[in-house]
Parts: sequence; structure tokens; C-alpha cells
Amino acid sequence: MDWSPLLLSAKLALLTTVLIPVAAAPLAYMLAFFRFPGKSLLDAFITLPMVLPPTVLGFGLLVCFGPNAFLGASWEQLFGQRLVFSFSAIVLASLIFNLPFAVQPMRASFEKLDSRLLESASILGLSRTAAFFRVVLPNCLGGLAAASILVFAHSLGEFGVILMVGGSIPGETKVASIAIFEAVEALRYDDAFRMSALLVPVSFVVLLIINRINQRDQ
Amino acid sequence: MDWSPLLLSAKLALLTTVLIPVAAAPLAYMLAFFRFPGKSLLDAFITLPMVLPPTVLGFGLLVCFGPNAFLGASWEQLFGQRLVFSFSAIVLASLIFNLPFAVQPMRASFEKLDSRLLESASILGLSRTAAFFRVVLPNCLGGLAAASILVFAHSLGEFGVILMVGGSIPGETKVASIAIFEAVEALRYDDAFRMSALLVPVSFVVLLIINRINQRDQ
Amino acid sequence: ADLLVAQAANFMPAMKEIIPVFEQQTGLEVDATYTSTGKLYGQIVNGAPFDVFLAADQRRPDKLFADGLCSEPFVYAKGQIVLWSLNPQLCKGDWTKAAQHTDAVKVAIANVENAPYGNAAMVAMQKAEIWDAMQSRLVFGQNIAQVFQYASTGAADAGFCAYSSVFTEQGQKGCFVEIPQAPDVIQAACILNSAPHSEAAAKFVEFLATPEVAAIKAKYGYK
Amino acid sequence: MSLNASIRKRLPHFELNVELCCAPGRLTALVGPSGAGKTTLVRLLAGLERPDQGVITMGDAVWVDTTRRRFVPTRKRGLGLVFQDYCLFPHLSVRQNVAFAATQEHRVDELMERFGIHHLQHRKPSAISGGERQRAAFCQALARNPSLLLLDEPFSALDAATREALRKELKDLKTSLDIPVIHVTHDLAEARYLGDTILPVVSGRVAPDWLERQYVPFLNTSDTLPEPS
Amino acid sequence: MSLNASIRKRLPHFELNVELCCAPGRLTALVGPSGAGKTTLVRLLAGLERPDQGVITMGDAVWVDTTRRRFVPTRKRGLGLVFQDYCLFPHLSVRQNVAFAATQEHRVDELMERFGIHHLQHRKPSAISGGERQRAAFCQALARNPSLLLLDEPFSALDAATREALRKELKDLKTSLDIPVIHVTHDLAEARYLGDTILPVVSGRVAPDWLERQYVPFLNTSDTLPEPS
Ligand SMILES: Nc1ncnc2c1ncn2[C@@H]1O[C@H](COP(=O)(O)OP(=O)(O)OP(=O)(O)O)[C@@H](O)[C@H]1O
Ligand SMILES: Nc1ncnc2c1ncn2[C@@H]1O[C@H](COP(=O)(O)OP(=O)(O)OP(=O)(O)O)[C@@H](O)[C@H]1O
Ligand code: MOO
Ligand SMILES: [Mg+2]
Ligand SMILES: [Mg+2]
Repeated sequence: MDWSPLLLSAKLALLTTVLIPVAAAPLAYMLAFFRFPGKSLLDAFITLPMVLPPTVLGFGLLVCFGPNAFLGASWEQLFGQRLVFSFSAIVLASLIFNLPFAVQPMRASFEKLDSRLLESASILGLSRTAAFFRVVLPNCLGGLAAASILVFAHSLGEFGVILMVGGSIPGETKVASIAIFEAVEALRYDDAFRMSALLVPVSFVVLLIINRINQRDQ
Repeated sequence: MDWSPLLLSAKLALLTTVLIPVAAAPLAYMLAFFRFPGKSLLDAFITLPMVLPPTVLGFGLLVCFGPNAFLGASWEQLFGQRLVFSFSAIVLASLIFNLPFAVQPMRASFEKLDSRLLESASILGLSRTAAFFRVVLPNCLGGLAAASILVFAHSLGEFGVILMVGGSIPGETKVASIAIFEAVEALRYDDAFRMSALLVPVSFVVLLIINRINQRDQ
Repeated sequence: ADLLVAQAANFMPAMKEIIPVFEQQTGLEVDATYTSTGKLYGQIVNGAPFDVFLAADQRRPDKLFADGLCSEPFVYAKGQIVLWSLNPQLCKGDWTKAAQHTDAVKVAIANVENAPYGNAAMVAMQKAEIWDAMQSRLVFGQNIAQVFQYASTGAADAGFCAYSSVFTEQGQKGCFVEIPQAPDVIQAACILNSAPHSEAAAKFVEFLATPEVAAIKAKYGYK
Repeated sequence: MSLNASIRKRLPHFELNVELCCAPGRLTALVGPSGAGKTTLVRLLAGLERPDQGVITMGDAVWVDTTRRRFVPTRKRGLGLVFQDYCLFPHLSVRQNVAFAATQEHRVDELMERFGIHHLQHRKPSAISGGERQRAAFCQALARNPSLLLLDEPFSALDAATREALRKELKDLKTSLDIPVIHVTHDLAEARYLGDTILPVVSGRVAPDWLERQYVPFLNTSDTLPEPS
Repeated sequence: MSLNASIRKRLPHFELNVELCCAPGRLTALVGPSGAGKTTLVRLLAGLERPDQGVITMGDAVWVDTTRRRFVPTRKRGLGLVFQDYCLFPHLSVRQNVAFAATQEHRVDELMERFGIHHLQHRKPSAISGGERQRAAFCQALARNPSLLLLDEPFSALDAATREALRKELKDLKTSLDIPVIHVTHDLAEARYLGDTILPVVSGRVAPDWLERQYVPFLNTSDTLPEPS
């Protein structure tokens, strides 16, 4: 059996899950605790990839990533490589469409935090950043776990956006969800079955681990 | 321009959002407050549609909904209509793949509920069911709103599963996400753009409304 | 991989046999991706890194050539559509009757815009003047492979499939009727100018003209 | 009422063993040092905590018997309960909270009047002071006409005047209610004032001698009594 | 220290206007009826509440001045604070809580020893009793060597013996700490015992006459003093 789609999917899901907090945590923190003009706009803008059909998003990204668009052209200048239909492109796309799935649960758990804890932190002299790392984060592990479940699951299963910006290039952008689709279409049921049979238990184990973390935290 | 894909998408999203609590709320309640054998299995089973690539789920449903399978055959007996490739089929599929997106946020907000509230309810003589309606639900509107945002967004944007079970029938199962996909692949960028241009602001407005409800609750 | 071929979905059964032979002869490793001709064309226009494009029509390779995106196209196969079904009842007699049989609640056809085989099916139905009557029964696959999937799982009662799929293992499990009204599907191929592996691409195109390939194509009903 | 229970999670070092003889209309004041298990005892009586092992009886009824796997759920015990950190339902107004499990509407107003929170009836619990919240909790517990009233330091958030008023209220109430009242307090004076019986609990057992050791009323050691500025 | 502030959301009917003269090493006890604004006052001093309008000064420093848009954030005010319903960080052990903002490690042990919670140092706050929690909160506030100590009914969850011990502790501490202490209490006896100054606050203003009206020590009305059973 061809392992590359499974490996690609795993790589994509892990990369996304690891990279996304860098963007999502500060955004969630801002949305939960700060008041600033244009907040509801930012909020809606971040949530957009969630409500947009993957094909619409994929279309938008396809245009942006193309060699004629600014992003695609700059990328080609910087890295000497075509962006669209590359693995980098699907990672980027995955980060973008997963952003709301990471921000929303994080934000919800930040907002649910007992406000007295933040009051305590400021009484004890902590700055907002210090309070974030020493008080908010450790008390919101549940929310973070929920966020990673969603993100991991999503990047493992995403199909529409990746099909649009990645095409289906073997070894580069043909992730498991696409490979399974094609295998089913080509009536190679045994291949489809084998890949699913591997994907499902692996996802399951990841899910169980995250659930365990989640429960320990409660 | 052809409006029917947009109308179909709206119909599908609304129906799913309205119907899903019937199944999701009791499941979330059970998972949050009860202990029973096989709970973690049920939990994992419900989460499955979230980790499965939509194409795997879609193929499974295609087979189950077909006239040779038990479900598809019974449906045809009951309603005198073919299930697969019908609007009912995509609503059913949408309910199934959205279940975890509804159950997870509900459950999270149920679990975060101050346990003293439930203690109070039982001291005041409420049964578990009564406590659910009079104490749990009104204090978890945020979680319910989060659940509906996710479900609405998902059913509006779902692509992979519907691509498999829907058959892209104009006016019946060719929802906006598929119509846009086909338009882009056919290089009819203007059509794709026009549909997206309508879908985006509509989704935006729905988002803002749900956010408003969410905020009022806090 | 040393070569990436973008092929129209209908040619997939034949390609599955062609690739191992080519790999054995040259020692090159070949990857292939398939979907409808229109989708592949869209991806090529947007910069997809394919080497060889095996289309299911002549129009799109010609267009690429006109836009300076590929070398001169050549015809590599001529295919046909058939009406395929799991239900033996539907294979008795004329295809127009079969398509309108009461058992044929749903009939699958490929996207008429992106898939030349879907287009051919439409043309045939229009010629037979049953296109309008068929509308309520039609179910659309994204490419000819999905059409066969719909038909072979029984989700659709019949499908306008590529003749080549009749010769597959699954295809043997059902029956088919021919469609005389349908035009031959003339399939052209070309090497892309942006091909990352142009040498291997040239070798592959050369290989397509060999008798071995001709034998495989014949086996799958291509002319 | 008798309680004999071990609950290792909370009380690893001792087990509760208390015989409470509390007649209708009478108040038993439970006093004892911090960590003696007073709150645990109340939670066990209320069915909010399950003993690892033990028996709890209330009159003739057996509420808990671990050997016979018997456990009467909280809601069937007909309780009124006020905790020190009792929380009202945040989504309901003060009035709705009091009326939540009330049997008669007029009783709701009567109680709120009596506890001096009638003017706050339309506020949410988050917008009233700690003492006001405690009074509302009192009203909520009484509004359902419980058959046993459990109070775990219910006056701790109140100023002296309000507390004294409420104590008087409770003293009047307890006879008119005609139900047994169990009142945990750390204020010996309060226990003496309100209690028909004072039950000192130390490490889960009735310990009458503890009471005597405590009897050095704090106010008499008034070595520094500065004048009001 | 002076505070002149209106905060309509919490206090629609009056505005706070209090002049506190609290020298280092001295304790000012704030007493007053429920709803007088004592907690609000403490929260304003701590910067946890922003006045709609008003000025708060601490010595020479202006902490809040709404007309000049000045607001010193809580974390820069160098406070120690213990609320009645203070909550410790649930993810940390008792020791980690105390050490959270501590300046010296040895002080952490010293304080836990002093407040009798050293043996609980590895437990989580959810697994200790209310009184134990309050003592831990005390340690946490003191461990960072604050320059002003604010206490809002910090002893309410304690039994008489522990409370008395803590009061003695606080009395000793306040001179060794050498910082001003502001102590809200509803226990007049406590105020008299601990306070170098007693400040009765009614409806947001200092009201010395309230104190006199209160001066009917509750314990003397011992009309019913049942013997321990
Ligand atoms: N949730 C819990 N899990 C484990 N142990 C607990 C828990 N709550 C309390 N304890 C422990 O149980 C013992 C008794 O606690 P309890 O709350 O019953 O005491 P109490 O008599 O009410 O004391 P206080 O007067 O301080 O409220 C204490 O030693 C405490 O540390
Ligand atoms: N979050 C809030 N929002 C609006 N009003 C509030 C809020 N908290 C308290 N109040 C109101 O402000 C007034 C003063 O409350 P505060 O908590 O300062 O009183 P207090 O003197 O501390 O009383 P107690 O002794 O009962 O604790 C009360 O009338 C109360 O109803
Ligand atoms: O082989 Mo096609 O391009 O799907 O008709
Ligand atoms: Mg207690
Ligand atoms: Mg107060």
C-alpha cells in the first residue's frame, strides 16, 4: 500500500496543531479580555473561515497563492518555489481554515475563567502577559485541549480546501482524505479500506489522549 | 445567476441547526453528568464523524443510503422515495457529521457549570430532567450558541460528504459549496465569485446575530 | 516520483496497466493523478506541476497549446460511452428504453461541463431526444470514475460510463448497452512546457506509441 | 437522626459518628474546630456526598446504608439548606430564585419581606452584596417548606446588626416552622443563643469537653478597647 | 489615604467619601451595616473597580483621578488583599499558591507555619476546608511583602478558636509588618480588639453615631443559655 498519503496527513495535522497556537492564543486572549475599537469586526473576520464553504475559501486561497497574485509571487521570490499546489500551500491553508476552530474554544475557556483569579493575579503584581502564562493558560488546559482536538481532527479530515489549493499531487498534496476519495472513486475499496482502517484508530488514539489531558485538568 | 444552490444551502443549514439539538442535547447531558458502562465508547463513537475524513464518512453513507442497504430500502418503503441523492439524504448526512460539533461545545459548557448549582437544584427537589431544563440549559446558553454557530457554519460549508451522497442534482442536492467548486474547476471564476460574494455577507450576518445572542447571555 | 501524469478519469483502468510496464522498462517511477479533464485543465492553468496531460478531449490540450503552455497535442486514444447497470433488466434492448425504464430511478452521468464523457452522454441523449425527459433521473458525478462508482454501488440504477470500465473486475459484475448515437471521444495528450521532468515526459509519450500500449488500450476497448 | 459514616477522600484520619436528636421545632447547633468535619456532615445528611461506608438514618427512614446499597437521592429528602458559600441561580432574579421551588406565591413575598430583601427582588444575584445574597438563599431554602433545615454557617457574611436581626428571625421561625433545624456555626455565642442543643464536634465525634475548653469568651479579654475615632 | 468616589453601577443611592488616616503598623477597622459599601471601598482602593467619578489618593500618590484620567493599575499598587470569598489558584498546591508572588522562599514556610497550614502544603485548594483556605489566602497576601494590606472579612469562615488564634497572629503581625492595614469586619468585638482606629461606615460615609447605636453587646442578651448536651 502507498503510505505517503497517510504520512502527509499526519505531517499536516501535526504541523497545524503545533503551529496554530502561536496565532490563535494571542487572538483569543485579545478577544476575551481586551476592549478595542473594531473588536467585533476582528471577531467576525477570524470566524469567517469557519462559515465559508471550503470551496469558497479554497477558491480565494487558490487565487492568492497563484503565481500572479502578490502572495504567490512574493513566496516564489523568497523561496524560489511555486506556492500553489505545494505542501507549504496546504499547511498555510490548513492554518487559515483552522484558526476559528482554535480561537473559539480557547476564547470561551478564557472568558469562563473565574474573574477573581485575574483579580488575584493583578493584586499579586502580575502584568497581563505574566498573568496569561501563569494563571490563564494553566487554568484553561481544557479549552486548549478542546481546541487541539478540533484542529487536529479538522486538518486530518479537511478535503475541500486542500483539493482546491493542493490539487492531488502524489507525495506532495495528496493527503489521506483525498487519496481515500480517489480510491473509492476508482473502486479500489481495499485501498480505501486499508487507509481508513489506519486513519481511524490513529485519530481515535489521539482523541483519547487529548480527552485524558482534558479530564486530568478538571 | 442561478439562485438555487444558495437557497438550498440556506435551507440545509437552517434545518440542520434546528433539528440537531434534539439529538445532541440529551447526548451532551448524558456525557457530562452520568456515569455508565461504555461511556467512553459512546463518547468516541459520537466524536468519530469529526475525525473521519468527510470522504470516508460520505462513502459509508452512500452505501447505507443506497436502495440495496437496509436504511435506504426501509426509507423507500416508508416514504416511497429513493433516499440517496435526495435533499433528505443530505440533511441526514449533515445531521450525522454535525453531531460532534454540537455535542462537544454543549458538553463542555455543561461540565463547566458550577456544581453547586446542580446541588442546589437537587436540594430544592428537582429531578435530573427538571434540573436540565430549569438550571442547566438557561446557564449554558453560551455553549448552545457556540454549538449552533459551529453547526450552522458546518452545514453551510460542508462539501466532501455531500459531494459523495448528493450527486450534484440542480435544485435538489447541488448546494452552494458544490456549485462554487464546479464553477471554479470549470474556470467560471465570475460565477464562483458572484456566489461567494453573496454567501460571505450572509454568513457574516448570521455570525453577528449569534454572537449578539452569545454576548447578551454573558 | 520521476514523472507526474495528469490523466482524465476514463483512462485510469488502462493506465493502471501501462504504468508498471513503463516503470519496468525505464526504471522511472511514475505517479498519476486523475479527475475530470476540465478540472485538470483548471489546475494546469493555475500552475500545477504536472509533466504530461492525458485529456479526454482535444479542445483543452489545443487550448493549452494555443496559450503556449504545452507542446503540440496528439491523439492517444478514442473512447466510447456505454450505459452500464448492475440490473440485468436494464440491458435488454435499446439504451433509450433502458435509460427510461421504471427501474432506472436514478441514472448517473458525468459533469457535462468538465468531463468530456459526460458531454458525450448529453449529446447522445439530445440526439435521441430524451435529454429533457431524463432530467429528473440524472445524478451528476464529478468525473467519469465517480459515475461508475455510483452505478457499481447500486446507489444509482444505471450510469453513462466509459467503455473501458466495462472491462474492469467490477465492470464484469454488471451489464451494459451500447450507445450508437454517442460520438467517439477523441482523446489528446501533450507534454507541458512547465514540466519539471521533461525528459521522462518525452520518454513516456514515446512509450504511448508502442505496441504494448496499443494492446492494453485495445483490451480496454479504446480504438 | 443518626449518622455513622466514613468518607476517606475527605476525612482520611477519622470517621463521623454522630447521634443527633433533633425534634421538630428545635434547633441543634453544631460547633467545632476547623476541619472537624462539620461541613462534611451536613453534605452527607443532604446526600451531596456519598460515604464509602456507613449508615444514615432520619427518624425511621434509612437514607443511606452502604451495606444494603440504599441511597435516597438529595431531591427526595425534602431539605432546606443554606451554605456559607451558597450560590443562587445566576440566571434568575432574586425573586425568581426565592420562588424557584416555592409552594405558595404569597410565602415568597412574605419571606423576602421578613429577610429585608424585598426591595432587591428584581436584581440578579451578581448585583447584590454578600449579605443580601445570604438572606436570599435563606428565603429560597424556606420557601419550599422543607422538612429538615440544614444551615452551614449561614450568617458569616453579615454585619453584626443584620446578623442579630436574622438570628432573632430564625429563633422565631424555628418554632413556627415546626421542623428540625441543624445549624453549623463557629460562633459559640450564636450557638448558645439559638441552639436548643449544642453539639460540639471534634474529629467527627461529639466531644462535650471541647466546649468547656472554649469557654473563655473572647470579648472579656478586652485588653485594648480603643475609642471610636 | 482618602477616597471620594461615585460608582453608580454598584452604589446608585450614595457616593463613598472616606478619609482614612492609616499609619504604617496600624490597623483601621471598617465596620458598618450590610450594603454600606465596605466591599466596594476595598475594591476601589485595590483598583478592581473604577469609579465613574472621583479621586483616590494614597499618601502623596494619586491612584485615581477621573478628571485627570489617572488610574494606577492594581498590580502597581503593591497590595496584599484577602477577601472573604477569596479564591486561591486552583491549579496550584497550597504551597505554590503562597509562593506565587513571594519575595523570599523562607518566608513561605515561615508564614505557612505561623498560620498552621504547613502540613497541607501539597494539597490543592479544592481539598482543604474553608478555614484552611482562608488562612492560605492570608499567607499568599503576606508573602509578597505588600505595602498596604486590605482585609475584607478575612476571618468569617473560621471557627472561634482558629479565629482567635489568627486575630492574635494578625495583632502581632501588624507591628512587625510595619505597613498600614485596613480591615473590614462585621464583628464589632474583632474591630475593637484589632483596630487602632475603628471607622464605622454607613451609606458610604463615616458615621460615628452608628457605632454607639450598635453598642449593645449581643452576648449580654443571653436570655437562653442552654447547657451543652
Ligand atoms: N473536597 C474535598 N476533598 C478532600 N478533602 C476535603 C475536601 N473538602 C474538605 N476536605 C477535608 O476534610 C476535612 C473536613 O472538612 P470540613 O469542610 O468538613 O470541615 P469543617 O468542620 O466544615 O471546617 P471549617 O470550620 O473550616 O469549615 C478537612 O480536613 C479538609 O481538609
Ligand atoms: N456587582 C455589583 N453590581 C451592582 N451592584 C452591586 C454589586 N455588588 C454589590 N452591589 C450593591 O452595592 C451596594 C454595596 O455593596 P457592598 O458589597 O460594597 O456592601 P458591603 O458593605 O460590603 O456589605 P456586606 O457587609 O453585606 O458585604 C449594595 O447595595 C449592593 O446591592
Ligand atoms: O474522463 Mo473524464 O474527463 O471524467 O470524461
Ligand atoms: Mg465548613
Ligand atoms: Mg462585603
